[in-house]
Amino acid sequence: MDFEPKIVAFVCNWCTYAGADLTGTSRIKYPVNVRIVRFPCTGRIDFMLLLKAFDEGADGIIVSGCHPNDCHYTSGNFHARRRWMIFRNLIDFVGIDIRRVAFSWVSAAEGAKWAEVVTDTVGKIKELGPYSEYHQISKSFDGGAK
Amino acid sequence: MPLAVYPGCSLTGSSREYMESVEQILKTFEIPYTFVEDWNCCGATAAHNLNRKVAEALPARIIALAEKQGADEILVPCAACYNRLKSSQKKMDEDKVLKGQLSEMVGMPLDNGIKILNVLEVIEQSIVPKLNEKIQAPLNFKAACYYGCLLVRPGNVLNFDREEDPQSMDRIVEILGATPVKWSFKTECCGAGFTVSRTDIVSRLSGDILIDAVEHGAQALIVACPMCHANLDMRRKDIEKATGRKFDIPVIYLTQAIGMALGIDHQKLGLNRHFVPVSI
Amino acid sequence: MSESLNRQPSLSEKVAEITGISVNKCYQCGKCSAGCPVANDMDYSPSLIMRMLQTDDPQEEEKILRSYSIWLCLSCEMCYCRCPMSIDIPSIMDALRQKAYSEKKVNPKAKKIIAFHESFLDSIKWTGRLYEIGLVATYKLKTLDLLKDVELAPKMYLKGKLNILPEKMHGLKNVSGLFKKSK
Amino acid sequence: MSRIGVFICHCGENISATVDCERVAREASLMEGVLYSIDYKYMCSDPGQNLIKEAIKEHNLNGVVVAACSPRMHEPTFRNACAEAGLNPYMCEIANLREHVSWVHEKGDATTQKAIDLVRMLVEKVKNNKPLLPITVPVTRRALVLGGGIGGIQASLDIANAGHQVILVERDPSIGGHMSQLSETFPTLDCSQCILTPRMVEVARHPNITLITYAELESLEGFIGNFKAKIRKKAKSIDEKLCTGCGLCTTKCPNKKIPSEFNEGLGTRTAIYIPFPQAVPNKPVIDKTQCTYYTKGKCRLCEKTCPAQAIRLDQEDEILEFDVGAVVLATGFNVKGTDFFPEYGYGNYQDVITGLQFERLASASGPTLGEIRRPSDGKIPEKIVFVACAGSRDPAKGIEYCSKICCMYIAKHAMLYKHKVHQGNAYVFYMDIRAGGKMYEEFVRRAIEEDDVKYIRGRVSRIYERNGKLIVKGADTLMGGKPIEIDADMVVLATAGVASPKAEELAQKVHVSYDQHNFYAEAHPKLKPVETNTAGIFLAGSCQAPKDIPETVAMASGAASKVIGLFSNSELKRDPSIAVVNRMPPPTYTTCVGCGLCVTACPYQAIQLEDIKDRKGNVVKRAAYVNPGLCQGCGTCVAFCRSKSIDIEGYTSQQIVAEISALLNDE
Ligand SMILES: Cc1cc2nc3c(=O)[nH]c(=O)nc-3n(C[C@H](O)[C@H](O)[C@H](O)COP(=O)(O)OP(=O)(O)OC[C@H]3O[C@@H](n4cnc5c(N)ncnc54)[C@H](O)[C@@H]3O)c2cc1C
Ligand SMILES: Cc1cc2nc3c(=O)[nH]c(=O)nc-3n(C[C@H](O)[C@H](O)[C@H](O)COP(=O)(O)OP(=O)(O)OC[C@H]3O[C@@H](n4cnc5c(N)ncnc54)[C@H](O)[C@@H]3O)c2cc1C
Ligand code: SF4
Ligand code: SF4
Ligand code: SF4
Ligand code: SF4
Ligand code: SF4
Ligand code: SF4
Ligand code: SF4
Ligand code: SF4
Repeated sequence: MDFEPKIVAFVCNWCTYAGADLTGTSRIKYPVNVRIVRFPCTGRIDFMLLLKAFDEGADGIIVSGCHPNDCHYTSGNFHARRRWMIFRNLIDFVGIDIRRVAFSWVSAAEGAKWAEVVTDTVGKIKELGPYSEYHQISKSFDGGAK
Repeated sequence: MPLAVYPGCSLTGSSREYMESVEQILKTFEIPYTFVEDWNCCGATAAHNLNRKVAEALPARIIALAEKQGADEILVPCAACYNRLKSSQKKMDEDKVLKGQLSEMVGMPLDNGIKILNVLEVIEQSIVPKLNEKIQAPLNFKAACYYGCLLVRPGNVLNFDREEDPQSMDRIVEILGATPVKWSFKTECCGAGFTVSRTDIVSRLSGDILIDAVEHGAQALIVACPMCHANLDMRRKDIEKATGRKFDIPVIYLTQAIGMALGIDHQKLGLNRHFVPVSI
Repeated sequence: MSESLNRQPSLSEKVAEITGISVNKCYQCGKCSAGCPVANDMDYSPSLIMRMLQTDDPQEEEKILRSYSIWLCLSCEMCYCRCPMSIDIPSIMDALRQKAYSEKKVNPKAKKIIAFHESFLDSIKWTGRLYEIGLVATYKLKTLDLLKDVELAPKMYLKGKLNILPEKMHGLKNVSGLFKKSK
Repeated sequence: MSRIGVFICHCGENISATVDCERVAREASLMEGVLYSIDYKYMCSDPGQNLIKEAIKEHNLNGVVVAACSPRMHEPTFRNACAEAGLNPYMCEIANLREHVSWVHEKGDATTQKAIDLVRMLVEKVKNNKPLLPITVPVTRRALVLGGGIGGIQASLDIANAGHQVILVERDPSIGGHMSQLSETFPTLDCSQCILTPRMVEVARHPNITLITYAELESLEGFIGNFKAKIRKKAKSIDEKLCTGCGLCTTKCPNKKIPSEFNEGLGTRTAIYIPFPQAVPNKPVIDKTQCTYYTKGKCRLCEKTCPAQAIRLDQEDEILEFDVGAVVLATGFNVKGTDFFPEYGYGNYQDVITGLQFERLASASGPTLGEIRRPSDGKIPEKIVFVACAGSRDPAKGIEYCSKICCMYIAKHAMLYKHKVHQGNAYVFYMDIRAGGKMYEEFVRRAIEEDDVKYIRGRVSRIYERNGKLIVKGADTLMGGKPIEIDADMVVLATAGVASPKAEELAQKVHVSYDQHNFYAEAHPKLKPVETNTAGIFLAGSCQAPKDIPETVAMASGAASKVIGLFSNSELKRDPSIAVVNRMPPPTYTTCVGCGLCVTACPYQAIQLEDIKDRKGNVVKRAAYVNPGLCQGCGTCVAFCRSKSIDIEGYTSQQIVAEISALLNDE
């Protein structure tokens, strides 16, 4: 059977969630593999939640919010972006495959873009295969933490 | 380390009185100096008009020579040379690859850290503080300080004085006893390097400068650039022809003016070499 | 599509490559032309040259290279100093002149100006410094303007402003070498 | 124990055509904690809603998941239904089976599986939900308006006319702002004073407005609905109650040569002065920096002269305190001087003036009584040059933005000049004419076509004086950049409109953001133009960016209506989705270590560190406190907190982790 990756999307309520709604109202199709978790703002997205998702068996993650300057909360997505830079290094450092985390901006008017982001990510993760290495890595840093 | 002096071509040729007066005042104020040995021409406008690399290489060689002599500071009295040297230095600062290439071309190491000073900076630094006590014969005329282009522009390369209404020369002239006039052509171009090839343009532009100076009551023009001097002094006949006006206003190098106030013999200052007699 | 991919770099792109200056920043305010001491003598004013560069039109580019304007520019830096967008026109003019010169597209009216520059550079090449009599002699040969300034030289000589013989320098080879290396 | 009900909607066939709704309902009923599960054709219809209400009552449900369309569509509908059935509305969650499933995927097993996953995810979330109550904050129905230009005047009048108290604070001795300095106004050329003065008077007389002039904000504390403002009322050195405004004192003051601010330095005033005849209040102040008594210790002439014995030379600044519920910033703008521009003479030439100075020359109340006379010798200029964008749109020496109002006032100035000096010549050097507004383009065209103002497209390179004329060197770019020289008698520079002096200081005091030019930042450039990032603080007029009078007034009324809206209830209800720090009462338990990271992260300044004391009053630790009035629930603080001590109600880590686990462990 073909590998069907599990992808979790962390999106903000104001832009990307609404954008994904528009994908629906426009009846644009995309792969079924993605599940959306709604956040008030990308600024809320704690990157430990990313680890949690991988830990629970996600093969890929999408993080998406408003375009810079359009953030409903004025600076939330800048925080997300800045923290993303730090976490990127951190994720890299602990050995997580950065290619498995897609970061994008999808506005409430970009229904088609959302479909594109999902399609691209699913395609990419399919190529990468199941994220089976994660548990080995996580064991190693659980050990380190203790 | 003694100050290195780069005379440049004009100051050993058609503008030698400028060099003579520079040396006179350096001596009077006991500022030790040596010439940059075996110096070459800076390339002036001609080089950067026709050949980019040469335009950078010629000043680079001068900088390298001065550094080889161990100097930390180099005085460049000619405004045109000063402008070329500063601009090359800045380019090398911004482009390390270029610096490497130029160092190789001139066959000398190039640190590019030397401080390039124009005559006003040296005067402000080392002479102004002691100037008052040495003045013997205060100047007693109205002077229009003419800075021209190359001493003040472009501001982001040279930035030592207000671009549009520079003051440093006026301040010095005031100490000498003269009255600097407020006038409008302090930084207009005199025609610069077109003195031979487009004498008509030089006559027109230099003429405008003379007119404005005279109309603001100036009795002498004070300059710090051999090109300006050449155009305003040696080209006086052409200017008079072009403007249909007679001008007897002399054009004096700032260093000559200082020398005059110090009571130095006019001959020693090279004032006798001017085409327009200095009789004030 | 392929046409735009394969197209020759425009003159403005070449200028940008040499000088690092983008003409796109120019918003055609005309302030450079307003303050340029020789704008009235030019065939195209400095701001018009900037506009012509912006068009990326080969015909306009040809006109620029063959213009008198680029040779008339005195490098007085007035335009640069006042341009609200800080565009270094004098450097652009340098690049244009060098291009026109190397491509032999020099405006015939600019012959004298170029002759002077050439004579000047020759003098440096042969003596390392500016040898004024040599310069004037070469210039006159190049322009055949034999009568120009005949009365000036004797007067200069009398005032002690002319060296009859060129000054000697040791590193002449080194200096002449710079010209070869930068060919 | 969770007692959850799950309600699956078909949406006609919108959902059921691709998702097997019955199977979803079946699977849901097997989920742990789910007591009741059903599918139905139209959940949002009345029968659908009743289904939910009855189930809640019948099964005593303590959680509800509706699997239907986007929560952005019907979340309020279903939460209301729950509330009506007696369940806390925040115990209801929506699974989006339509926009995120049926409309974007093909019919099939995987699609139904996804629907089941989403339902499970929300079931797990609801298990972790807590009943929440809307937050209420009391509202003090009194507004503070800072700045008494036309913006502040309009906002004050609107709020006061709606029946609320207004404290209007003006820095200068009189209200009126820049509009009081203008001669006539575009695009109608009506007299500025004539339309402004009645409003100034109305402000002073309005029973709901407390006008405090010659005063500034000292400090502002608190949050929306509950600010505490301290106002420093500078000593005017007169007793305002006794003073009748007769002006006798000003005629006797020996210091007569002080440049008048109102006349932009083109006229003079005395040390004790009323800034202009129509000033409100029409009573003098003593300028302590200029008065001989304050600088040298003697004089007191005014004191002797005053028939009302109103002079108080020993008066001191007063600090006044007010509770206010909202603040309107209307502190306006400023214009650059002529010394801003080196090539235009560093301010050396008397006859090179600013646009605002020209207004004073053209104003009937001005130093020349409305005749256009040049400052140097009082001659009527025969040739006048207006220079547009003198400092604006100039990254090299000025500012990069367009000042917006100058194109229009230049056209106005040129017209006024031509109307007054018929034989005169008016030239305008411009780059672009920006006349976007009702009747604006027509106004500019009138200047060109009817009044023969010569517009030349090009920037001026230089201005210098020769033989009593100002030589203006420009270029005509429509003629290929041809240099143009005009020997003018007077030059008017349309200098840049910039932020009011010390604007950034005020912004810091009240915690609103400002841009790199010190103009105040609106909360959203399109949709929240009068709000700031700080709830309860609003913007009116040119403190936000240069703007003309109509725009200023529109914005002021907008800000006022926001304030009136806020004041329409005595309490403020807010969505309870806000941050809380995990604290438990006493002795206080919290994992917060007081690091303050959240304080710096919060874009709304909603978090403070506060001391936690034991019963004896000793400080035991410092911990974060979220002000529910300010928090907007963005959650940025949560992501920043390393000790996981702060969380967002409705989006707690626990809830989200539960969702993630439920999603991924479907087997
Ligand atoms: C030369 C010129 C001509 C113009 N002509 C026209 C025209 O014809 N038509 C037109 O529609 N518009 C015109 N305008 C624009 C008009 O002036 C403005 O739109 C208007 O003045 C803006 O009003 P405001 O209340 O926002 O600001 P302002 O008029 O600047 O008023 C702000 C007030 O706040 C006060 N203040 C500042 N800081 C503080 C503080 N910290 N605390 C308390 N008070 C403070 C100031 O003292 C001032 O009284 C012109 C502008 C200029 C410069
Ligand atoms: C091509 C274009 C691009 C634009 N781009 C931007 C941009 O990038 N940024 C920007 O800020 N602005 C932009 N705008 C401007 C923006 O569209 C308008 O500012 C905005 O739409 C104005 O909103 P409105 O509510 O005033 O009018 P409208 O959007 O016109 O809404 C009026 C509504 O009233 C209804 N209506 C009309 N008559 C009646 C009646 N008698 N009874 C009941 N209802 C009626 C109409 O059906 C309509 O729904 C753009 C405009 C255009 C044309
Ligand atoms: S001054 Fe600068 S921006 Fe203006 S036209 Fe000239 S080059 Fe362009
Ligand atoms: S540098 Fe050249 S183009 Fe620029 S102002 Fe001077 S002469 Fe004109
Ligand atoms: S609740 Fe939503 S999905 Fe269900 S019928 Fe109504 S609109 Fe359609
Ligand atoms: S202070 Fe006295 S003199 Fe002055 S205006 Fe008031 S009442 Fe008149
Ligand atoms: S005390 Fe001051 S204000 Fe009063 S008259 Fe004297 S100088 Fe003027
Ligand atoms: S409004 Fe007109 S004059 Fe003012 S800055 Fe903008 S374009 Fe220039
Ligand atoms: S949720 Fe946002 S607004 Fe509220 S305290 Fe946290 S960071 Fe500030
Ligand atoms: S809530 Fe967290 S981030 Fe804020 S002060 Fe406490 S420990 Fe620090």
